Amino acid sequence: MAGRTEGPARSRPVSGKPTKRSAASKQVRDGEGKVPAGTESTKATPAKGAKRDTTKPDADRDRLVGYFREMTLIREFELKAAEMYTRAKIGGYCHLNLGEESTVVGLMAALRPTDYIYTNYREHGYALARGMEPGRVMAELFGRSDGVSGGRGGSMHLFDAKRRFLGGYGIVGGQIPPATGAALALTYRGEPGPDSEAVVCQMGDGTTNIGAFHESLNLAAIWNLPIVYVVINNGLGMATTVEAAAGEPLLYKRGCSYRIKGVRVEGDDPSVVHEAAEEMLRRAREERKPGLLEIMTHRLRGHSVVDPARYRSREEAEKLRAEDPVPAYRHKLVADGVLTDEETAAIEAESIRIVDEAVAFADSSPEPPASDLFKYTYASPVANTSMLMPGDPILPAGWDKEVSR
Amino acid sequence: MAGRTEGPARSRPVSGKPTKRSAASKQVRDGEGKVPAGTESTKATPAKGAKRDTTKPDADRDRLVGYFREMTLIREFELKAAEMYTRAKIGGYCHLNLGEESTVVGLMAALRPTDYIYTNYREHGYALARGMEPGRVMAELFGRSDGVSGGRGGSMHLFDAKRRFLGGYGIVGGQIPPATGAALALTYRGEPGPDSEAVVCQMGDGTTNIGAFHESLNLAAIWNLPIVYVVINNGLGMATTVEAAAGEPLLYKRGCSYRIKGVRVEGDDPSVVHEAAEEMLRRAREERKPGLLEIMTHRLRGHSVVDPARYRSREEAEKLRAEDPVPAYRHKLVADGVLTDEETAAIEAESIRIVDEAVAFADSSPEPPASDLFKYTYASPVANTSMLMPGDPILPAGWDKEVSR
Amino acid sequence: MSAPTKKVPSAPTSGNTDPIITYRQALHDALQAEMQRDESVILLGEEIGIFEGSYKITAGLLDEFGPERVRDTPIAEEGFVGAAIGAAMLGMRPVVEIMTINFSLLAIDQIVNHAAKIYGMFGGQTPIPMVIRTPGGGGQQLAATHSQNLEVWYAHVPGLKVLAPATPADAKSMLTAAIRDNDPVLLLENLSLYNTKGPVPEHEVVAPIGKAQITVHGTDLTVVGYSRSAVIARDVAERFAAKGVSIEVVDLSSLRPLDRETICRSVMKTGKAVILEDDWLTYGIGAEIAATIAEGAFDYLDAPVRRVAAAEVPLPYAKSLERIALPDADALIRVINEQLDATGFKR
Amino acid sequence: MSAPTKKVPSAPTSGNTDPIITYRQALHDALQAEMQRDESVILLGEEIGIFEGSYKITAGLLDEFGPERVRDTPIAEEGFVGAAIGAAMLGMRPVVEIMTINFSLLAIDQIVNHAAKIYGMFGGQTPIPMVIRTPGGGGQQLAATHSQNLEVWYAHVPGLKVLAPATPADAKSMLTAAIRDNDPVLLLENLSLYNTKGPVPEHEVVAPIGKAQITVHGTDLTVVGYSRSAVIARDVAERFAAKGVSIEVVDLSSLRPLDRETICRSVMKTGKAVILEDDWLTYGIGAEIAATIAEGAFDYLDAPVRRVAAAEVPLPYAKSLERIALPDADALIRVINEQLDATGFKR
Ligand SMILES: Cc1ncc(C[n+]2csc(CCOP(=O)(O)OP(=O)(O)O)c2C)c(N)n1
Ligand SMILES: Cc1ncc(C[n+]2csc(CCOP(=O)(O)OP(=O)(O)O)c2C)c(N)n1
Ligand SMILES: [Mg+2]
Ligand SMILES: [Mg+2]
Repeated sequence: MAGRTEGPARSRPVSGKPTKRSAASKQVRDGEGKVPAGTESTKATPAKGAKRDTTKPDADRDRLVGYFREMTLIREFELKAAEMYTRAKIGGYCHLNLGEESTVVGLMAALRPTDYIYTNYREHGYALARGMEPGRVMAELFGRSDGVSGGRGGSMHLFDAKRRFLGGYGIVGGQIPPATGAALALTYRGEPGPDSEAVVCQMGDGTTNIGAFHESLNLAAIWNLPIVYVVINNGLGMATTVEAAAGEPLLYKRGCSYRIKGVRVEGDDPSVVHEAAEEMLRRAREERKPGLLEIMTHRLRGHSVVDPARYRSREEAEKLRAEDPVPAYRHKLVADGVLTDEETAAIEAESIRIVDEAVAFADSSPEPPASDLFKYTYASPVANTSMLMPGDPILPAGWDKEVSR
Repeated sequence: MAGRTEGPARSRPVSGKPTKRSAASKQVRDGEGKVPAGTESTKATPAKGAKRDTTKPDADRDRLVGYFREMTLIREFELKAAEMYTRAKIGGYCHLNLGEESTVVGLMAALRPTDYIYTNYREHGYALARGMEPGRVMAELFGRSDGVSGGRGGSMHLFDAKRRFLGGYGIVGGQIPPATGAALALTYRGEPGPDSEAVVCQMGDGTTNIGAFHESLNLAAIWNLPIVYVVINNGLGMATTVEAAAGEPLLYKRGCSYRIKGVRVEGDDPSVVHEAAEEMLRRAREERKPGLLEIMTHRLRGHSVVDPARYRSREEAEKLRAEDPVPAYRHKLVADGVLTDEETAAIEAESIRIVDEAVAFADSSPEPPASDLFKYTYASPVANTSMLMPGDPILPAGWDKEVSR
Repeated sequence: MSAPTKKVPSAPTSGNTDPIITYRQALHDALQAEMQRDESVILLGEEIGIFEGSYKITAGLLDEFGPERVRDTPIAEEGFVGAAIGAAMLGMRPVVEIMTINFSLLAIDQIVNHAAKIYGMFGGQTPIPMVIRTPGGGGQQLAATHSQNLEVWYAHVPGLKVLAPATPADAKSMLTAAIRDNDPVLLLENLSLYNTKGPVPEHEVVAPIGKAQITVHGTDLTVVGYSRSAVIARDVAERFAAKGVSIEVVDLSSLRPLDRETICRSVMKTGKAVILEDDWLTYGIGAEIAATIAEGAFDYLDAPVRRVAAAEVPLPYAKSLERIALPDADALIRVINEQLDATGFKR
Repeated sequence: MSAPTKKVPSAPTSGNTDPIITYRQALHDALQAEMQRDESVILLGEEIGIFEGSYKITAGLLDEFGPERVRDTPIAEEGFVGAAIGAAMLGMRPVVEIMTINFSLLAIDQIVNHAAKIYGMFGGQTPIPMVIRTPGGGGQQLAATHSQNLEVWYAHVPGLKVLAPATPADAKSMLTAAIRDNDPVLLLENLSLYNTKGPVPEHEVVAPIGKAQITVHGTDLTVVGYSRSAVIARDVAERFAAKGVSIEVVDLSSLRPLDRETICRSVMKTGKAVILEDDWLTYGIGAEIAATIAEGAFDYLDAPVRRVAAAEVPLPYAKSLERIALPDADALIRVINEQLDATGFKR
């Protein structure tokens, strides 16, 4: 069932406008978001002696191969994460992108290094596609100090300030107001234009029913914010269907209450997603028009790794397996002569290697030291901040003897 | 500026379907909502020797006269409330329906005694139109024990279980989820049909921007609840315009996100409002279809009695005065030969009398006794409920001597 | 969604012939019995039907009572909790499940500004007979936003009642009492207790609301706890008993109302008190307990009341940090020993 | 919307040449000065522009700084408070006005699950330099939902800082400090203090965060308060001074962090403590203060710490009931006298 990918030792987002990059990155201030390492668009070296349709322009081919490489890396990473959870290397909640790979890759390909993204807790794939080292992502899942959030966030809370990946959030809808505020901040930075920055706010279908969705989209509309709200429609909350949860189940139409344009696309072809997202981002950048993009996709397994999804019928389960976008995309590329079977196999083998390395890296990373417990409670240290451990007296023994600090 | 009305010693809601009343009231259970006293449709005795267009059918004429009587009573009541606030008889916040009288009266005329209504804090007129005694409403504003909420709620929190007036609420949007839940409860009571009960949830224009609006309308849609959400669009939150606050300023269209039908009507003619509300209520009763009714109206003064509304230009202020629906409706009825000037004058004089009586009643009503302070904290008394007064020791003196209760 | 729960000792069964079931099963049984008994009892919550609840408390109830009485809601805490309030105003008895107490923050305006106010603010015209079931608790590696113990917020609010059962038997009898009570009751469950087992009477038991319980009788020192901490306290008391130290355990059971008298009477007898709580130390539940003891049993205290609570940090995901940030039996034992030593207790 | 505020004594001016201004003006001046000083400071809130704020703190700022930096929001507390968080993540320094603390419940998920968590949960990658200004307080006949004092909820949460200025001078210096701090700070204002007057330095003063203040020095008894209650405490102390009783007043100033040492040192000196607080007694701010004193100054206490707090009811609108439900100077005086008598204090 798993796809397999060749690729660099770290996952790379595909850029729709590589040429714009340097220009865009000029705008960036205070260290944040300088062009992330490994975000230049990738050139796959053709495997020797493979037969191929040479009519395809190279750049275009590279893009398709890049998508496939991303998708297979995410697929391998998620399968491994599931395995690591059962081996108790990962704890808490763990939600996977299995079945959503093409959606994730297509969407992330439309972001520039200078754009910002907020996501929900089902975000491993987005992090990888944003160029975070698989090893550091896995280390976060393991709760280790080399994790992208220092081991403090875990699977649901990946973050990378440098890459402008402003977090996975576990409270449903919780990411929407902050993402909206990030877009508000951009309006103080500069004028709209083809090189300006924008924000992407990812969320699930079930999330469109919560108040924060309404309040935030309304703010984006009246303030003309450069943000694209992306609804990943995998058909379910946990087991609740979109139809059962939403008065208007055509979720892209829900922009109507704010005069926000909505678009729906199928998620199985990354090119289609990439293009739709890019156009929405263009409107945000150049016209300061918020957008609502709905992407139809599949959740191949349960809501989280511990959910056996018994509520699904055998038929549904089989239908889902048939719809798996990763093998489908592999077949498409081979059929279109973009890649040979040998090349896809090589790419897949490479993904496995990357993920195995990621696990090895995570495993070797130390747990955060006890001495760091209070390190990140406040950014500005002030007097009398409580650093008591369970059972400590509220004031240190003999405090009343010393003179007051 | 004030209208003047003739009428009974207590305000009376006008019913569009007096004949339905007894039928509808049959359904009523557990004491609640038995047909409120004084809700039969009123017959105004023609003033002697007034010239009048005798072609108008009597019932229809009575309806129009009833509207006018209601409107003038509300007008007089609100003017008096403003005066009483400046005389410190009323404290806290006090929001008036001045300019909204025709809207209030038209809407309330569409409700049956068996229907339920929830409102915001700008609700004096709704209470009067629902048949609450003006004296008991004024007593609530005065914080007296004969007030409709026992003096505990004040201006923003009028309530009358018997009349199914389920409260004025001060938290913007706070009334929307409970109103929706009341409609949910109705679905357990009986089948849809012309005689079934429904809920009306009133709110202001600014309230459509809060999360509770979104969550609640969505619930009403997916659960097919018999409820009509009524947006009283007076153009402003406090000083913020609808256009500045709402991405879709045509508020009736905001049902689109739930496939809820929206309708907008002008509020200055009570007949128009009555008819629109009745149709929405019919759909709710017979088809269990929630509706969104937007009524365009005016707020003649500031947001609350202490707001001088300096943010309004002289022109706006004058335009508003010109649009005052109460004198306009008086002129219309006289022009149409429904009432003579003498009759309108008599009706107006009567309203003043009613309101003066209300003030006298409120003034003579005692303040709630100190002994009642803890009376309504809990409906089911349980052990160890705190009834300590400020400064009391946490346990009564000598408690440790007695044996444990 | 349900994560593995940390091991917590189960209730003592000695000399009890009642069937041994889990805390989870006890909650389920109470819901089932009350729904069978009273048609006006309905369940509302996210994923409580088809999914059978994030923690499976409602398993099977959809099949037995149907989708109208076991109602799956969209993700809209403020909406459906508020809807429960309105339904209660019309005579229904809704039992709402909020998946975890962390998500109750989305509904807190409806809970505190509406459910807790409507009866009093409108002069007693309409009671709000509703129950909010929600689990708190850390220790599951759910990280900062999914591991909080915020019960003190609700316990502070007049108009609400807050119950915190520690055992399966209490879970059943308190949920039954909550459903029959005419006020809004928040029933605090705990992620780490769902799998714990104990004897639970099959027949109906309705717990008294507002009473603390002495779950272990002792004379040397009082330990006060509730929910998970009351279970740990009982276990620790038994360990000390083996060493000849007689510890009395007060299980608050009801956080609001608070049974000050039972707490103070125990300390008047023992002269020493330690509080174990899962929430953050400062302004936590233990602050009120300590203040209550310090005032009510002032003349009887041999040593200052001590609190064992969580370190004041957004709880980290990493096991290494989570473990040390949360109070446990070892910390309680250490502090009890410090108390005994400070008062020159002879062993 | 602003209701008449109950009379509260103003700050002492003796021997101070600073201009006398209101608490309201002091807040306004701090906002104005910080906005002039730092472009990244923006204001967000309902009706803060055209309407000049429900309590007129922002009067004139729209004209001076324009609609982008003084931004009127729709009625959407969760939305705009959350938006401030996101803006802070990108380097802005938003100051949000929530019209009253009662409405903060609509935004509390963003405040507690996001603003307070983002810095720590993501391993210190992005600070959240934002301020939430909001008034609490009863006594204005605003009834149950508009008269609450819920600061203890926020004070309980690690990741937040909570300041509660009592005087115009503190209002200005604490708001200035809050705006320059890199963490989310909740600045608790008070409806009944806005019109109070006191001397306020024209030059910039940045208050230390996390420190309590001894506002009246004394030796016989310690009164602890904050915000409005600290003002009343000071006034009462002066009245007792006239009668030869030397009362020390501790103004907490910062509810989180809490300056336990200053509180305990005072009680070590006086041996007696009374706490005055506007919130509900059980699980209120005073509970932590009493617990702190009872542990930290155990050996020095001559009598149990007493608390003067609000009666535990949804606050009624009726003046007759509201008045008796709220703590005031008379209740404080009564309890102080009880304390003095209980300890055989000679007058
Ligand atoms: C406010 C809140 N309520 C409930 C939950 C529990 N919960 C976590 S994920 C989820 C379903 C979300 O569905 P959707 O938005 O479609 O995202 P998906 O998981 O399908 O990607 C729920 C109910 C939560 N985390 N936060
Ligand atoms: C949650 C909440 N936020 C803010 C307020 C303060 N407030 C009271 S009324 C009001 C304006 C409401 O405007 P609208 O909904 O149009 O009703 P109107 O007053 O015009 O009838 C505001 C902001 C509140 N009471 N509750
Ligand atoms: Mg989904
Ligand atoms: Mg309005």
